[in-house]
Amino acid sequence: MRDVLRHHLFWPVAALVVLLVANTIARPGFLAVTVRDGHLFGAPVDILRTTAPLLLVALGMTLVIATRGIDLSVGAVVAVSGAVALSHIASSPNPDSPVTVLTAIALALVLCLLLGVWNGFLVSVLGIQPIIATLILMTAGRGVAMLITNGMITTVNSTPFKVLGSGFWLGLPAAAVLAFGVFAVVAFVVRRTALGMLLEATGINPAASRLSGVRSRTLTWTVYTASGLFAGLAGLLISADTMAADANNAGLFIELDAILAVVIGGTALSGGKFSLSGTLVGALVIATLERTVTVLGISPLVTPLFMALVVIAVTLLQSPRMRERLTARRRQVATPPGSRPAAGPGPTPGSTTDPTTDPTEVKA
Amino acid sequence: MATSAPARTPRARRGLRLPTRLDRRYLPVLGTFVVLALMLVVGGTRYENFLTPAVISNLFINNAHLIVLAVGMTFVILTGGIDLSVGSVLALSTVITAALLQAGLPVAVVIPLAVLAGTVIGLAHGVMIHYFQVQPFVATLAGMFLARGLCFLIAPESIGIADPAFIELATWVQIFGQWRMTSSVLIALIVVGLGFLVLHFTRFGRTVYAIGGGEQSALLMGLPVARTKVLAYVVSGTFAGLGGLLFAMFSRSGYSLTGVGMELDAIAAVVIGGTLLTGGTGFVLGSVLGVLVLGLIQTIITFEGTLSSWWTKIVIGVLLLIFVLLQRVLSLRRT
Amino acid sequence: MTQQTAPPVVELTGISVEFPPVKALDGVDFSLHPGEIHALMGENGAGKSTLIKALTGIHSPTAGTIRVDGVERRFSGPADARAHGVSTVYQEVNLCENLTVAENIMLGAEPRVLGGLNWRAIRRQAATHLRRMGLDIDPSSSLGSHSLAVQQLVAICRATVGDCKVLILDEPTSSLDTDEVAHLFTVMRGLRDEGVAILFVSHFLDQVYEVSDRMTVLRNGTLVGEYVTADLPAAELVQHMIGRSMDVLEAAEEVLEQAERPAGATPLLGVVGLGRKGSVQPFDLDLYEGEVVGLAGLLGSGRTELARLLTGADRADVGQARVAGRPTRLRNPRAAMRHRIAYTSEDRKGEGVVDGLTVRENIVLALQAERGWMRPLPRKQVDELVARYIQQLGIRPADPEALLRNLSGGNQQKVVLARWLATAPRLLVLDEPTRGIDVGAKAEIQKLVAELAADGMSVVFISAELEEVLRISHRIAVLRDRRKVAEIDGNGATMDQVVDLIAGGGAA
Amino acid sequence: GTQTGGGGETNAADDGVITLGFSQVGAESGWRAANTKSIQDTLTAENGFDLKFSDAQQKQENQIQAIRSYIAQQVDVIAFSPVVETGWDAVLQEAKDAGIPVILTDRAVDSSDETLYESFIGSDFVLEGEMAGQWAAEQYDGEGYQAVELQGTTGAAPAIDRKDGFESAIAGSDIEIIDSQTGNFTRAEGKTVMEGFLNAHDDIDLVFAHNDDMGLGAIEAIEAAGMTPGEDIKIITIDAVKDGMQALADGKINYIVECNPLLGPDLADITKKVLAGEEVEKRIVVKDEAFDQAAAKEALPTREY
Ligand SMILES: Nc1ncnc2c1ncn2[C@@H]1O[C@H](COP(=O)(O)OP(=O)(O)OP(=O)(O)O)[C@@H](O)[C@H]1O
Ligand SMILES: Nc1ncnc2c1ncn2[C@@H]1O[C@H](COP(=O)(O)OP(=O)(O)OP(=O)(O)O)[C@@H](O)[C@H]1O
Ligand SMILES: O[C@@H]1[C@@H](O)[C@H](O)OC[C@H]1O
Ligand SMILES: [Mg+2]
Ligand SMILES: [Mg+2]
Repeated sequence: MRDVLRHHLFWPVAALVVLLVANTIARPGFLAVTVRDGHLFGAPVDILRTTAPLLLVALGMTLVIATRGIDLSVGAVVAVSGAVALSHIASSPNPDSPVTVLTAIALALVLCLLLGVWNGFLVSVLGIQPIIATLILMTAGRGVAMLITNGMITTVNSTPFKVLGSGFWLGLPAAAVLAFGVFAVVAFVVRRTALGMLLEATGINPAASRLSGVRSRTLTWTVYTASGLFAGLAGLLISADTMAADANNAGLFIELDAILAVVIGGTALSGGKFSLSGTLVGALVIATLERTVTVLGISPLVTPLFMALVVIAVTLLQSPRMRERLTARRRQVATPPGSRPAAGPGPTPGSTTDPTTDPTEVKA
Repeated sequence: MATSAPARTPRARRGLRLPTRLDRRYLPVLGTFVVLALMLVVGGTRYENFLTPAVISNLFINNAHLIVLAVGMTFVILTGGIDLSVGSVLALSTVITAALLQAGLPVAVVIPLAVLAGTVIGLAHGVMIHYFQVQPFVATLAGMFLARGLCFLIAPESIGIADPAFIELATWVQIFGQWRMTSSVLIALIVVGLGFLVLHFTRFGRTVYAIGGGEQSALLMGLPVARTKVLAYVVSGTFAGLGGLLFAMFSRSGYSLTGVGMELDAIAAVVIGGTLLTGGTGFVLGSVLGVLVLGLIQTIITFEGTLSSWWTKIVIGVLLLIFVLLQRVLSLRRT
Repeated sequence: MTQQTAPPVVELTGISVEFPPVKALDGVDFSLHPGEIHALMGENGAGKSTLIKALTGIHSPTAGTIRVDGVERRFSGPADARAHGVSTVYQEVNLCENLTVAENIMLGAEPRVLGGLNWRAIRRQAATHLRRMGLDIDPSSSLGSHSLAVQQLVAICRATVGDCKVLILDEPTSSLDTDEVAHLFTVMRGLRDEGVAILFVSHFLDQVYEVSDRMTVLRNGTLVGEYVTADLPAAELVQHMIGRSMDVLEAAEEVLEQAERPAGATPLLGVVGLGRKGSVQPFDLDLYEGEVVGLAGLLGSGRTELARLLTGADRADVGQARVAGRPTRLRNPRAAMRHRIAYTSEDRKGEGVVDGLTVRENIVLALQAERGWMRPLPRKQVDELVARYIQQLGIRPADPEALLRNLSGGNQQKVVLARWLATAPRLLVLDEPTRGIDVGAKAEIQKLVAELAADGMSVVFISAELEEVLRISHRIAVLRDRRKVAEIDGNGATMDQVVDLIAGGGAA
Repeated sequence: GTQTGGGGETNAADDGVITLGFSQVGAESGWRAANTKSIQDTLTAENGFDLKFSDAQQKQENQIQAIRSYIAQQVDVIAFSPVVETGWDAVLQEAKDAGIPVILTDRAVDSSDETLYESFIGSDFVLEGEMAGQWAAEQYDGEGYQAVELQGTTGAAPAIDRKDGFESAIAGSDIEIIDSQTGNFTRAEGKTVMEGFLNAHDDIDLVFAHNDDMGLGAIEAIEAAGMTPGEDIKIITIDAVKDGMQALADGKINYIVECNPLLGPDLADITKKVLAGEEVEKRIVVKDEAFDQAAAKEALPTREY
């Protein structure tokens, strides 16, 4: 039981369960999934679909954060991606042709990849601090997206493209299949190869990693590129969702949601050890949270308040201090009677453990 | 971002041994100053009525609240932290001010309350960050949501301020020829002076720098790390509250959606002013210059007058880039 | 000398500290008297630093009492301890490099005027303290602009500010050279004579014998005993520390003596006119298989920078390098690694350990980086490799999954060494590999170096301990003022000869 | 054009070109884009204008800043669409002191002093809401319809007024609003909120969206839930931008009340009058039409936006 309690996914999963239970109490049929025309329908399915773009962005964000970085530009990249794809489809004489759609997707992804390359260049080659380097694209990127759409909300009708938003594959929403599929592949690659460890080493001590022959710079560059690419993919899903490219609003604040997903999942923003499974749960928590607000009929006015409370609760419960409390209780049970219980349990804040990183982090 | 500075190689150290008269720590600020001057010159030659006392006065009048936010942010960033909540806290303070004034409370009661709201939120951040070791980015992100939620709870709609005493305070202006100085500019300048004095002439201020230089070291040196860190967030929160007051004076209203993204402006200003996000180096005066640079970018864009909204965004991005690159070049030449 | 009559100023009884599952200290007694220099001895990980941290309130003991001046106390942290006259310079010298020297010395005790800091007085007082330490540096210069040695002395200077009854120095000499050590000892003796009680940790036995009055030996977190320095022969001390006799040391000597410098035809690595502007003047050097080349020089003479050019850590801007006769460019560490050249930096914290990763991950890091991320080492191979090095180098705790940051300084060093040995290098450049390492482990490392050379590896060995360099090297390159000034045969060389060369007195 | 000399009276300058500083809210909706285009296409050099345009990116501080800058630049006329209603007195007073007339477009300001601006050109948002509500009551009263509302940006005048208008118009009928949340005037949020509504309520009959964009988002959500928008769930929106009209013509929306974004010509007209010293009306309400599906099919080919 105690090991369960100390597992790094315990609190995020608990948060998810609490949210689902709350929804089910408010609405007993909440978890019901029905099959129609061989497709699954229902709130859980909706949640999977709405999680999809966030999951992709959070995936890239996790890798970037592992290298001690952060990518604030993902929201803008989402907007650019939709703008490029939909402008291409809209300007083509035959929006329903798969070739048009594939070209549009390819164009968008390549451009977003390049935007990622740009971020990576600023960070890894020019050595600009990530938060500022990506702030540049965060600002300019939306401008670029508007430039592409000429400030209009570009809308299209294209059956093959619409599949990305509301189509079904294998009975599940195509967007969810795509996002979870990409996530699984990346997670597999990162953890089954040495990539994860090398990223962590880069994030913890770039100088030592370089001397050990780790291509720190290339790795750093790569994660920003990946983040751009995943954000681009997310942008396609988001624009296909409404079949509109809204340069101003598409992906607005998604960077914050993604960072929150990463943090709720137990990855420290100070880089190093990261948990992709945590990010997955984190993204689900956020998507479910948004849904909960509507289902519980919580006034939209207090939505941010509700968000804040959940975030504070999860992060406090996950904080080193709270974990020590749990450890301390265990230790007290373990220590023989008569021995003096520790004054301040475990290492005090002044212990040699670096307070910015969580030593108990476990990787996925 | 609680990242620690990259390990210093022995070579970097030798570079610093070169004899120089001007302290290298001032170089980034100087760089910002040079760029600011350049922008003024370019603007002055390009547009009519640009290099006028009215425009320069406006620069300060329009950005007084941002200056106050940036000073608070400087404290936090110097400790190696960050405060994402300041935009929302500013909004909260405007809403509290407007709502309480509307309810008929006297200005003398309302002003301290509005500022205090920021102080309390700052304190909460400090406690979360220091005692629960929640990362600053996350703690203040939660604070950002919290403050915004409170805004909506108090009043979703924008509330006008008609209180005569408040209006009088807001419209107080001192005119020197073409130059104008409003009460908010005066307050902002006082805050800057205070910030400077506290950072350079108190133990608290020096401990802020020490923590940024290495929290672990500061602890082992026996410095009051806990108190100082918490206090830095209290300062930032308080100044955000005060910033809200200035903003309420500026807009004569309280609105829950105000200041969205303003924290990024404040952070950008601090960074442009030469403060490192890793903590330990930087100056309040640099942050003030950073705010002026951002303000001047806006001014230039309005003077240009033909930019569609997308070009506005792209131009801001490009200018930010040029700025960061310039600073980078400057700091590379240092070693 | 020792004033056994005076009551102890610090008295610890039955102190235990735990980092589950490690018991870092187990019921240790310790006492420190005014006017004595007391050495705390023990192997890496014995619990020396932990004892100090328990005393100064960084770690809270799970059992035991702490008395200072006869009053039972639990300090809440360094500040509290300091307020009661207990000042500490911790092992990880940690001052703030972004502040000036004066601030680092006076921070927290600054003179004030009208409620604000009095900068003039701060600088003046700092200058006074610096002078007392015999340090001639500008108080308003930035601390980061000074060498580690100077920083170390500034840290000590800081510790003596104010009412200092007890001064604790955890390995203060590990980055100092002979002159600076002598200098430090003068200061320490001066303070002792003023009645200050000094607790001193060092792995240099000769230093301990030179300066200490009494010593306390720890082993594996338990107290072995307290001794009067003059009464305890060195061999016995070592036996107390490592819990066995000095066979290892003798074994090392044997291997070294057996090893004969082979007459290789082409050097493994040969460099001609290699140099870098502002760092090291162009130099020639040939490194042969099976040979240990020592680098001797004063602090800042350029040994490290030479080593960095040999290993691609820094890029040379002039000169040529040949590996096994073939021209090559050592552009970066990876390029060097392709030629099986390995480098362990002297800056363990900054360029060695990856403290958030485990022992296992740290050991395989270089090997894995070399294979590329696509080809992960099979888990079984990793486990064997890691187990082997933990055993061979005596890494403690012997837990592959322990986070490196929880290991003692010396053990971290061993892990970094293991990382490079795992890559099976042909040329191994070791920059201060024995810094902060206990006698037993130091002997192990020396033996290891000798054995590696005997097996055909080429080793470049840098150490601040000249004696060690002399003992271990087949050949010694001497540096002075960032220039290679001489190359002598290691076997015939005497200490005096090398010292002359280093100091610039002898013929080059 | 812009005068070089210091501080004097500003009026339509000798060269006959009118310098007009316009501060736009942002670019948050399709409506807004059409509005911006209309202004930029009308106030051209050919038409005798020198337009200084700036986008406030939805921030009041940017608008105040821009207006101050226009005053410093000594433009002939200042026009703007205020982000929020309150807080304009100070800066408008500055403009008045500098002798520069101000014209409001689209959204009004909440000020006790009406002399601070010359005129307001825009729609009557309350009326728009009422028109939507009236039509709903006419069509669906007696069916016991359960309606959900997608509100505009919290606190924005069009959101507040349209909500009020709609509510007052359905007051006598048996249409009941069972849920109402903000979709922030955007399509994406309109869709997410609608999805939530569909998860939370079994029986939704009617959607009232404060603009087309949110209505279009709702259509996506309804389709994704396997239902037919316009039939299973009726939809009423406001704006009548092209995409909305198309959906109306396609039968996915049931009724749209127009909110005319083409304010450029009116603005040009009023500006000239103001500068010529003519009396202008304080409040010029643009006439808004409303469309049902048949009307939409008819109007679609000739719509400008
Ligand atoms: N913060 C910590 N968390 C867990 N274990 C720790 C921590 N600090 C020390 N230890 C463990 O306690 C033991 C004693 O370490 P300590 O640092 O006191 O050794 P030391 O005698 O100073 O060694 P060295 O000579 O290498 O500096 C070691 O096994 C170490 O791994
Ligand atoms: N007296 C000094 N004052 C200031 N800086 C110094 C001094 N001595 C050395 N340094 C710095 O320390 C760094 C280390 O010197 P270097 O690597 O050249 O010498 P080394 O022979 O390896 O000495 P070390 O024993 O420190 O490793 C140099 O870059 C130099 O800048
Ligand atoms: O989108 C709209 C909003 O931005 C504008 O202010 O009023 C009309 C609305 O439909
Ligand atoms: Mg130690
Ligand atoms: Mg060296």
